[in-house]
Amino acid sequence: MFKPRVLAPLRALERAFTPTIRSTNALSQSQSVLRTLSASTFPKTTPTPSLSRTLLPFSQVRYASHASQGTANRHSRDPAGKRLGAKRSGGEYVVPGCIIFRQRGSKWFPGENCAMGRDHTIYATQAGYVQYYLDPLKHSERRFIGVVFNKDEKLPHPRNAPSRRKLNMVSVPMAEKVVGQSDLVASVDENGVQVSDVAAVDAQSGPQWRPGYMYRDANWQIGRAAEAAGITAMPYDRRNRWLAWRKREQRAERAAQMKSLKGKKKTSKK
Amino acid sequence: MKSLSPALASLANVFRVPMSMAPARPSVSRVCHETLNRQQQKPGPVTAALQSASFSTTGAMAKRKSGGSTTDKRITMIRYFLHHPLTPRPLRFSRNRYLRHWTIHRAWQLFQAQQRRKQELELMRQYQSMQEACEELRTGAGDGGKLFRVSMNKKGIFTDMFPIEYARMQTETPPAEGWNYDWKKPERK
Amino acid sequence: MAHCERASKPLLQCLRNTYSRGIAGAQLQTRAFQSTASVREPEAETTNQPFHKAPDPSLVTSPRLERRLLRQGTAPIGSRRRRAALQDSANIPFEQLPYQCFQEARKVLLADREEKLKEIETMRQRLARQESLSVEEAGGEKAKKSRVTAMQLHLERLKILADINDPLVKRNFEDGEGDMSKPIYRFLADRKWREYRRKILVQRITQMKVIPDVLPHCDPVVDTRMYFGKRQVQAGEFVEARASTSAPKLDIQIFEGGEKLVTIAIVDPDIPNVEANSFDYKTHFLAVNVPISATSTKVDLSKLLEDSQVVLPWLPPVAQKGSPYHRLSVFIMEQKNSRPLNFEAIKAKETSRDVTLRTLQASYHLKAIGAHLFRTQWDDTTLEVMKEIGFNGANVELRRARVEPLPYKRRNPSSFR
Amino acid sequence: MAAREPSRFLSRALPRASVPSIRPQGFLSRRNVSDEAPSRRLSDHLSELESASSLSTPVPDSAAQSFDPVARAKARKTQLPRGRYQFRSPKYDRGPLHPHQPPPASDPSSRLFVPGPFSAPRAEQTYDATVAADIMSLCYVHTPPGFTPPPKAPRLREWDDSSPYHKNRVLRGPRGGDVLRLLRKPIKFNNIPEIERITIHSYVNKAATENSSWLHVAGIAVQAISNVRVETFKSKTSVANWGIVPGRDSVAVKAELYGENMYHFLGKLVDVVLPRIKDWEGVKGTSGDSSGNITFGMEPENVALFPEIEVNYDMYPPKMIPGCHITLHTSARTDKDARLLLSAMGIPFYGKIVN
Repeated sequence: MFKPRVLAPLRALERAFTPTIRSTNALSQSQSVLRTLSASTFPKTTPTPSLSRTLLPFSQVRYASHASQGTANRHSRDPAGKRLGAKRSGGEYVVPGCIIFRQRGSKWFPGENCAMGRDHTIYATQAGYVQYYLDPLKHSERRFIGVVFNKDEKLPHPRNAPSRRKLNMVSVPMAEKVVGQSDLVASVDENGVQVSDVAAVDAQSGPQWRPGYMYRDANWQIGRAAEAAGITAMPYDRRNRWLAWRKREQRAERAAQMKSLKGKKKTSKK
Repeated sequence: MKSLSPALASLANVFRVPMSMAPARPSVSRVCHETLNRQQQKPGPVTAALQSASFSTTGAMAKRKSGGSTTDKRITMIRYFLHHPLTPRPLRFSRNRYLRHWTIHRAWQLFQAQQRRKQELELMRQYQSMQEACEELRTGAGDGGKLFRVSMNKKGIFTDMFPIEYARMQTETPPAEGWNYDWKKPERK
Repeated sequence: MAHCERASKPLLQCLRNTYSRGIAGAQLQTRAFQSTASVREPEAETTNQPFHKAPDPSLVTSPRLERRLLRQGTAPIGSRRRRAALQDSANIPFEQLPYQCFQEARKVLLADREEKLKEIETMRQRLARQESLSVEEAGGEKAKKSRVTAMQLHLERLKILADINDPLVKRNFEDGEGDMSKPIYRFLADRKWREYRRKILVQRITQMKVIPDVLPHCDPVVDTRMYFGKRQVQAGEFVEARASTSAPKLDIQIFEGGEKLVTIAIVDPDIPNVEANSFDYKTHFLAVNVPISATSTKVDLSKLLEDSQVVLPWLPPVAQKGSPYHRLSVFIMEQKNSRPLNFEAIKAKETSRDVTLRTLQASYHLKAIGAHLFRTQWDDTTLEVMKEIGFNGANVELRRARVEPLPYKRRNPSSFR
Repeated sequence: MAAREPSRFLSRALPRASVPSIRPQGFLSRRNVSDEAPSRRLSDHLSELESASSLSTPVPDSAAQSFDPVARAKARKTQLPRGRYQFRSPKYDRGPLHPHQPPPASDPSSRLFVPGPFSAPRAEQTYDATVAADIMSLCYVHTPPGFTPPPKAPRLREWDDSSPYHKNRVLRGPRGGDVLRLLRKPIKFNNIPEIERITIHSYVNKAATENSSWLHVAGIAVQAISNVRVETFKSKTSVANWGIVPGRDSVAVKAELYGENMYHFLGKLVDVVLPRIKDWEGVKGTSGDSSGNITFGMEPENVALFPEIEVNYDMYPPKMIPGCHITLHTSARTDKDARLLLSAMGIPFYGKIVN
């Protein structure tokens, strides 16, 4: 009856430590693993009280009769592994966007042609071959992951060497721009050239699908809407102190109203 | 009622002065007082607001018992002086005044450097004169440096600490009662 | 406009006028005031004409007269408050102001300056004696050379120490009237440059990777300013293609005496090479034997001599549509011992514009002492400029190449745990 | 006139803060170096100086009798137009590349500007005039010229290579414990011990248990005696019976004194406060951290003896004046020298002397 209790933490330990150990279901196998695990790992790490109690030699097993406060079910929780670690080894070919290393915190740092995501994942920004290296010039302790363009290239590059870059672009003949008729018309008559302007034909007026997911007129058309409707605003006169005083008073009143409104809303809520 | 400027407002809460009561225009407060005297019996909203501020019908002890703040006035003063909000604005000199300040500053730095240099040289001179004297004693005294060796051992002389009687700060003027020649060091008990 | 009715009011009321925002804001110069020390112009000039006919720019206070001065082109000097205070000032020279602490300080500085002058004299004599020594007396050529150098350095430092504590020197320098032939003003200019503008230049060069790409090292020692037409270009600014069709004008300020011969090169390390999928170098401008000194700093690249200075004439930089921006770095490189280079040989040899600046630097022993940077990208004026200079890639656009994904690898369930 | 190409790097004698000292690289000789007489006449050099220098002519006394700015200001009928430009130095340091940089601390418009020294402290004059020379002569040890002290054994001992693993191993600790004491240089004219700074530290335990008034009174008291704004510290460890938890409330105030403040404080301490402490033996002989810093404690009633506190003693709530630890940091390398210096300045020591 007590075997599953004893084995549960054991299985957690196996899964937490060395994912490559093939956990067979046979009891003897897990017992031998238990002994090796407890020999190899525990003396180093300070065993938390709950683990050591359940892994005492079998003769003195004690049930968790008195569940000490807070640690009752701590050892029974076992979250899924996050599959961290290296996803591409050194010398492998990667393309931009390939994740090279998943990590918690920045154990490795992005080097040449690599970048770091928001969860410190290191991914490639150029196509090439992965290199794990140290760069004492950039930082004395940090370990870097970089991408080089050809296999035999060694990182880190020598000091102040020109940076190697790829263009990654193709040249495409330029698409003819729809050339609208220019709104300047030149007509030649007896007394020299007469130049006059004509309303531009191709200005796509009217509402269009515009950036910002809006179907609306062009900004310059909206701007001229007031002019079309004939609305005029009083020109700003800096010296008109009386108007400025009236505006100040109105602004103060509005602010007071807003404040009292906020007050009333709060009292009504309580 | 216009409220106080932010800086003075922070002072107000240190002195528990009611925020809005500071009468911006003296005429308003006079009016309130007259209305107050006339209608003593039914305090309207305006006088109620004034009542708690300008004068109080509850006695001082009653106010203290009714849970008013009892912190020591001195502590309030200390807190006011410690956290005074109105820090002085940095100085702003005119061009000529700034150049005069700059000249004085440069001269002062130069003068201090010269003084330090002079003291250093003086100490060096003293040290070198001691060195020559000792060397002369060691080699030139004709007794093979015996007197030199005797003079160098510092047993018994206050090598560890100066006697406390030595340590007297310089003063502007000589002491009133002059040098006391028959002073004896008091015996330690 | 309300302003002129007020002007018609009696003069007394006019004196109490408030500021008009336009005038006072125009000459908002920080601390660039006219010193009171300048003795007033001779009285004769203003007596024959009443004041409001020919207002003195350093004393005028009424806004109307100020506007008249502005229309005539001379701006009123300093703030209105200062001009009002100066109107009835006794104008005592600055060093004679009778402030006791200030005069005591001047005495200390006066004595120190005398001492420095004496030291200059003794150092000059020792320098003369050292140079008159023959080589073997001075203990070998190298020893003599190094001792002479050290003495000259010390002599220069003494000259600066003699003037560093002088408030008038500081005022002249801050008003921009420092004469760069004098070591003290060169020193103050160098210190001011290093406090801010040089840091910005070094940051732009290193962050935009001009330093490792074009040249391995560059420790800027001269202050370079670049102008396209009237506009000054900051380090790393984008320049319109139209503006950069004509060669820029440089203002190179050295902070040491004497004259130098420099080579000026403008290099673009970002020419897209689609076949090789990489970037090429192109030298947009190369000129040698350009003389610059502390006093003559202006160098107009378009006006350099074709037959003895310009090796590669100015090629307007253009960026193809869609290509990343082009970094055009300007390098001022000092020629070894300021000896002129053999122009004909260089002209014959350096014909191709694709030679990298590192090879030029190595072959002609150049040392980079100044740098500047501007950037070009595709804008609406680039097309016409391309047509004007006959740029062959004019109607070609660059698009990002498609990235082929990695070959598909079947998932191998057996390998899962 | 192609002036002689001289200077390359000029920074040694100038104030180091303003000009970074740059190593003199190669010397750049001028194009026409050979033909011109290198040692030009004095006038050439002097011409390079500022001709209209204000420091060249002493002030004629007659010049400024008419100078009376106060009368002129009173005589003005109308007020001067208001000055519009108000420079304010930036409050925060936004890094070296920000265009708006704070002015140096010596500039009066800077926020860190402290007006110049207004007094020459007695303690400083005493030290410069007599104490320094006396200590030098007291500690003088004659070494004949050309005398080199016997080479001492290296302080970190080597491994004895008894096992192959000793190669490249980190050196062993010094003999007797692994604390490396400071090396003591013989006291010469340039190595005379002097007082560098004084620290006044006061731990206020009631600030944690009761309200913050204890801390405020302690802060203003230490600020009064030291003339320096105090710095408060929060508790770092958790001690149950003192009721403190790391980082919850600030329980200590500290004031660091340098220069003029330090000497004034020392003068007050030695002349006014210490003599008036009732039956005070002096500073314990065992005090000192064997690096030249001597510390001693002051009871609250002794702190009240300071003139600044005594003068308005009733302004401080009773029993709230703090006790404090006063640490005298000296440039001496051992306790012995530090005590020698402090006894010369007037601080008595008693009891067993421990170095």
